[in-house]
Amino acid sequence: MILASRDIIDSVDKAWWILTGISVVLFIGIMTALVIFAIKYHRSRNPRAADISGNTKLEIAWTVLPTLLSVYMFFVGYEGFALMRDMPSEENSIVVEVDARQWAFTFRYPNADISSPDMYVPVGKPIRCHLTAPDDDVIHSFYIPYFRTKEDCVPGRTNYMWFQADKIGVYNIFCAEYCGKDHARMVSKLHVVSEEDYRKWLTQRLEDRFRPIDDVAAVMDAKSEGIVASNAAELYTVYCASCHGPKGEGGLVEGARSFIDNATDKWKKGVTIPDMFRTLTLGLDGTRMKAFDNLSAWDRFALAHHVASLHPDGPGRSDAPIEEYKKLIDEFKLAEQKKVSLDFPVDEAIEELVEKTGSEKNK
Amino acid sequence: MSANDHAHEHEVHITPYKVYIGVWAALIVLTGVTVGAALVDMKQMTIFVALFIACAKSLLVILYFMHIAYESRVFWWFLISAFGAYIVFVVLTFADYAFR
Amino acid sequence: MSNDAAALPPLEQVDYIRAKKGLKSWLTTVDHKRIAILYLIAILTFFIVAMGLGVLMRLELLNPGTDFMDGPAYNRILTLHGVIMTFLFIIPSIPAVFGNFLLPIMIGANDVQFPRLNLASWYFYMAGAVLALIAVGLGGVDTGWTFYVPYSANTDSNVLLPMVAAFLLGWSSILTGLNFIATVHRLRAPGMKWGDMPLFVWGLYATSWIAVLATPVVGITLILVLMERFLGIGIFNAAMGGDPLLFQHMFWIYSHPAVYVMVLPAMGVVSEIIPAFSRKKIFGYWFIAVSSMAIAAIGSLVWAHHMFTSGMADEGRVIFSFLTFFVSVPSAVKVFNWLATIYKGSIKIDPPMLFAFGFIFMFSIGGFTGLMNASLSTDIHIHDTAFVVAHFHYTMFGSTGLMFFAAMHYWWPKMFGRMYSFKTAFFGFGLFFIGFNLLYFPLFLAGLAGMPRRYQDYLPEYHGYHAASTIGSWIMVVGLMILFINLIVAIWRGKKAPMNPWGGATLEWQIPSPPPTHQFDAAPDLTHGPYDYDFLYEDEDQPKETEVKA
Amino acid sequence: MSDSLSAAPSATGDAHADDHHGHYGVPGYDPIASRMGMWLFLFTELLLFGALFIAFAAYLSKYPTYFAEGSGSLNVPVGAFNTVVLLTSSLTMALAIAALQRGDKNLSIKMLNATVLFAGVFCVIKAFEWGAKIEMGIYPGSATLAAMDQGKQAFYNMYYTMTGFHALHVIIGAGLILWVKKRTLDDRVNPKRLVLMENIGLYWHLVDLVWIFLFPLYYLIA
Repeated sequence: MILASRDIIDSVDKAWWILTGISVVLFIGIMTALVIFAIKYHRSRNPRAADISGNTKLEIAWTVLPTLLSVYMFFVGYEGFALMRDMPSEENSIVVEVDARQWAFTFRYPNADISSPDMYVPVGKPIRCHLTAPDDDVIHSFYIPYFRTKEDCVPGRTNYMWFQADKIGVYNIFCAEYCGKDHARMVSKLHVVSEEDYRKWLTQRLEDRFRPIDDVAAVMDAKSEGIVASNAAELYTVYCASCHGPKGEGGLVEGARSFIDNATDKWKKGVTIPDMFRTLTLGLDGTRMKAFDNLSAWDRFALAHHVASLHPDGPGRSDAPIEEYKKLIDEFKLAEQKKVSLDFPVDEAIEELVEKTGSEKNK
Repeated sequence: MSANDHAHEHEVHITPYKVYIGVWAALIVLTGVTVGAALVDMKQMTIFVALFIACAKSLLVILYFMHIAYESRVFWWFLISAFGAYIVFVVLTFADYAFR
Repeated sequence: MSNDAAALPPLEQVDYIRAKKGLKSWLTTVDHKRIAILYLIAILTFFIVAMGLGVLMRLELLNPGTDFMDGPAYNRILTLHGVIMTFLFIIPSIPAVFGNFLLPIMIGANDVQFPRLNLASWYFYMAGAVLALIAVGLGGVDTGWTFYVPYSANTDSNVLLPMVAAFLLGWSSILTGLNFIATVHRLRAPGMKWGDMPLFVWGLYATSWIAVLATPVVGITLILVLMERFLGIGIFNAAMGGDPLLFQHMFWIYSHPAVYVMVLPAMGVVSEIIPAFSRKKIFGYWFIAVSSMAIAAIGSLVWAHHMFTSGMADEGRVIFSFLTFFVSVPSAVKVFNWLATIYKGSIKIDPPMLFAFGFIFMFSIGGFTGLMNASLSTDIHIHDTAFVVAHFHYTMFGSTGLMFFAAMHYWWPKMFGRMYSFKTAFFGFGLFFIGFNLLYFPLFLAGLAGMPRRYQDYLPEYHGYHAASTIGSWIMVVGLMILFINLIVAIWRGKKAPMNPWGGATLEWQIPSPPPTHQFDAAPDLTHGPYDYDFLYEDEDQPKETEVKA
Repeated sequence: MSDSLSAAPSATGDAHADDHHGHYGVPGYDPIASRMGMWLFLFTELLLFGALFIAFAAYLSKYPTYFAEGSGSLNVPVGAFNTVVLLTSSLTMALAIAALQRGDKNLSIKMLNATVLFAGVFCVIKAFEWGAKIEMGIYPGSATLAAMDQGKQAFYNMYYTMTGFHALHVIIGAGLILWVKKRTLDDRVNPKRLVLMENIGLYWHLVDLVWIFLFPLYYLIA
């Protein structure tokens, strides 16, 4: 049975209010007794204490009652938890892979292999999240306060959680497990949109993703069609600025390269756009520069162009002969995306993604 | 109670050499048994049989070599709490691992 | 007993402080009372340092954005605050200072069972402390006090020294615990049965067992992390088939019971203060004693409630949540028994008693909010948020820390033979109490609103909570400083304290203040129990001892 | 550690003894307290190895087939022989104490020597076992190991860690036995005051106890 996330929120809040209610009543009782006793039996009024050393019946009573209360409170909390863990199946939900790494979330929609630094989901559909972190990264935690739900992203394993948005809006996403330098800035947004908007967003993403990269001219000149660098600045802020600085000055973690100095010989894989693409795709072994293969190839090109633009000499410095691009496209089989995109009817893909959410099982 | 702690205070138990040699012989035999048992294919049970024999061996060591058989009762309680705590740690860790 | 001259050493006997002179006589002492003073000086120093770090963190959080501390700096301060407060202050605080000073006296012994080992424990403690300080000098460490892998295995900061420090400090508390257990079993005065021991001793006894049985687990765990960093043996490394969650299990197997290592002695102090100032037998002696052991036992079964969102098996989460709720039972039993002790007592509210009332207030809030952490669905929401920060500060600092201060106010006259100003103590407590609640209560609300913990920066919508909290931190620190200065000034300026200023019935009140090095020449007189105040009224209805006004 | 446990006089002596060793609060020799302290210390060792066994069990349940394979690569006859060596050393240790209890210092020293000898044999054999594996390129941090399946890596990491820790304890134990031997020769440990030897004996038996579990868990689960 699939339940709406509203039920989870209500259940958590109900548990919270029950526990708080019990606590407040007991707390007020204890404190009132304390104050009354302290006044009534003050030494000035009661110079000699009564001779009482215990009362077994009373002891048993206040051992048994908290025990029963504890069992009750356990079940109160269990109820909402059972809902949280009653995961919808992959067929009946939209699967979002949440990739957490220092210090950004990436949301991947696996059926189409597209990625985004913000999360987009349609309203009223169960969203199943598969949470991972790369083996060489650290533990993060995916937390959406509004939906009262949270689960860690642990290297070497996949964790699961789900939720279902009942209301269109933008919600905070936090990393809740301490993960180092920019833990406090590992904040993202969840955009809950109408099904129509979701479709639109997805179409856009799919088109971006499956545009073939044998169009060498397009990736050589970032501005030629206005396609490559459209969201490059945003991507740079999310994925690169933590270490390389918002203006590319570098040095925010040990060994992070400056993009604006002139010592080009120190760039391990070279300074041209294809070189940077290669660095982004493969990472640099033995350094903290990881492979950003969680981003689509277009995004990686966009980033390379953005990084080139940070330097005072501009992209001119990063020019490479057209052969280099062709080599790169062969090397990573980027042109073959075209075939995929031809074989992959976009509309059907969206149908699959959206319609499969199992309206038949939804109430 | 305080009496328990000191029940055997003044008895110094001198174990006969024979007992030690007997225990040693039993330990060697059990080592043989555990190797022999491993040759028999018992699937899932192999490890539990091995652990069972190991427990028997360690009981012999604790009781005789380590003199617990002759110590005052409080030492028994100590051992039971320590092993009890450990077993609880194992069992509860497997409240996670057994269901993964 | 005060009227039995034979049991008392002559009054002009030199006290333990003046028995020998010179730094060397202190650093080589095996007298449990002097070792307690050594711990007191060290622990208070580290507390004040870590409190300063806490104030700095709060100052950074006054406004959103980076004010004067960037992420890495904040993370180092945060780690240092946690490491010092946990390993150097709160775990050793009451056992190492007041346990050492009072446990032998309370059971009528002249020292602990292994006095040289006791001094060795202090050196282990200091070695750990020095290593931690060297680590700071080398740039600090940014893992958080929990040292979670893979972060602690990957970070560039210097993890070696703090981990070795934690290891040594663990040994210090193991050896102290071992010493206390042997002392309680072997050195009770002739005729003192288990049921004649003060409840503080019971609290220490329960704590000692946890220290002995759980600390080694975290010790080996930290060594495994160091082996990963330096030998490439990645037991917890996902890339080598390891499981990062195993680290969390092994870490919390110790570190959750450690919470009870911290709070049990504090509850023991409450169980001393409340009857003494109510002049009434403790209500349900055996229930309190047994509940101490029960908390120690049940507290060892609940560690994985720190891991409800870590991705452990759902069944495991349910089991651990169920078990966690039962810790609340013996804790509740204790609170009810204290209340029943006050009922129909003859209550005098001197500073220690006021602190004890403060404990009941703070511990109740800490305990009740603990229920929301034990409860599965609510914990998923508030786990790793400011709510948890507020919760454990209420239990650790508001309860245990407060009782450490209460113990100082209760036993200061015994330790140093001087009274302090009550008025100043009341005033300091008032500021502490107001400041503390202003500091931590808003964090509950921030956590419920979704504010994650260990954040150096935050979204503007959480500004109000943080601003209130930071202002609270200033008030609280002023209050604490007033309390400390009042006590320290009293050592030189205070009025001389009588043998039994509060009318206590336990053995420490039957020896001079401060006690001589060799406190019992003959077996102490056990004609009345630890909570039997009738001796105060033997001749008439008026209490015999002179009450002090300070 | 053991020094303080065994040799530190208790401040008040044995308050409960019917025959007081002096008047109240005078230091006395309390072997029961010393053994109690030693046992409490042994519990910490037990839990320390216990934690490693928990890790072993966790990985065994995660990678049963890889652990069986790994276990198959270890040499059972050598492991069994080492078990016999360690059990025998436990016997000689126990006999050393029993001999001293009877006042036979000569035999006691001989037995201590034998115990240290067996400890040496154990370590040499263990070193050869490790050496054989290292020669095959299987050791922590090696490229060969890194290329293996994750379960195999977990097995060998656990194997080196646990047998390494155990071997370290064997070496420390042997050192302690040599130390108590010297004290026995000086008559500072004698039939009237032998709790130090008893305590070091307890430590040695614990080392044996750990191996009793290590042997089947590593060598016999193939």
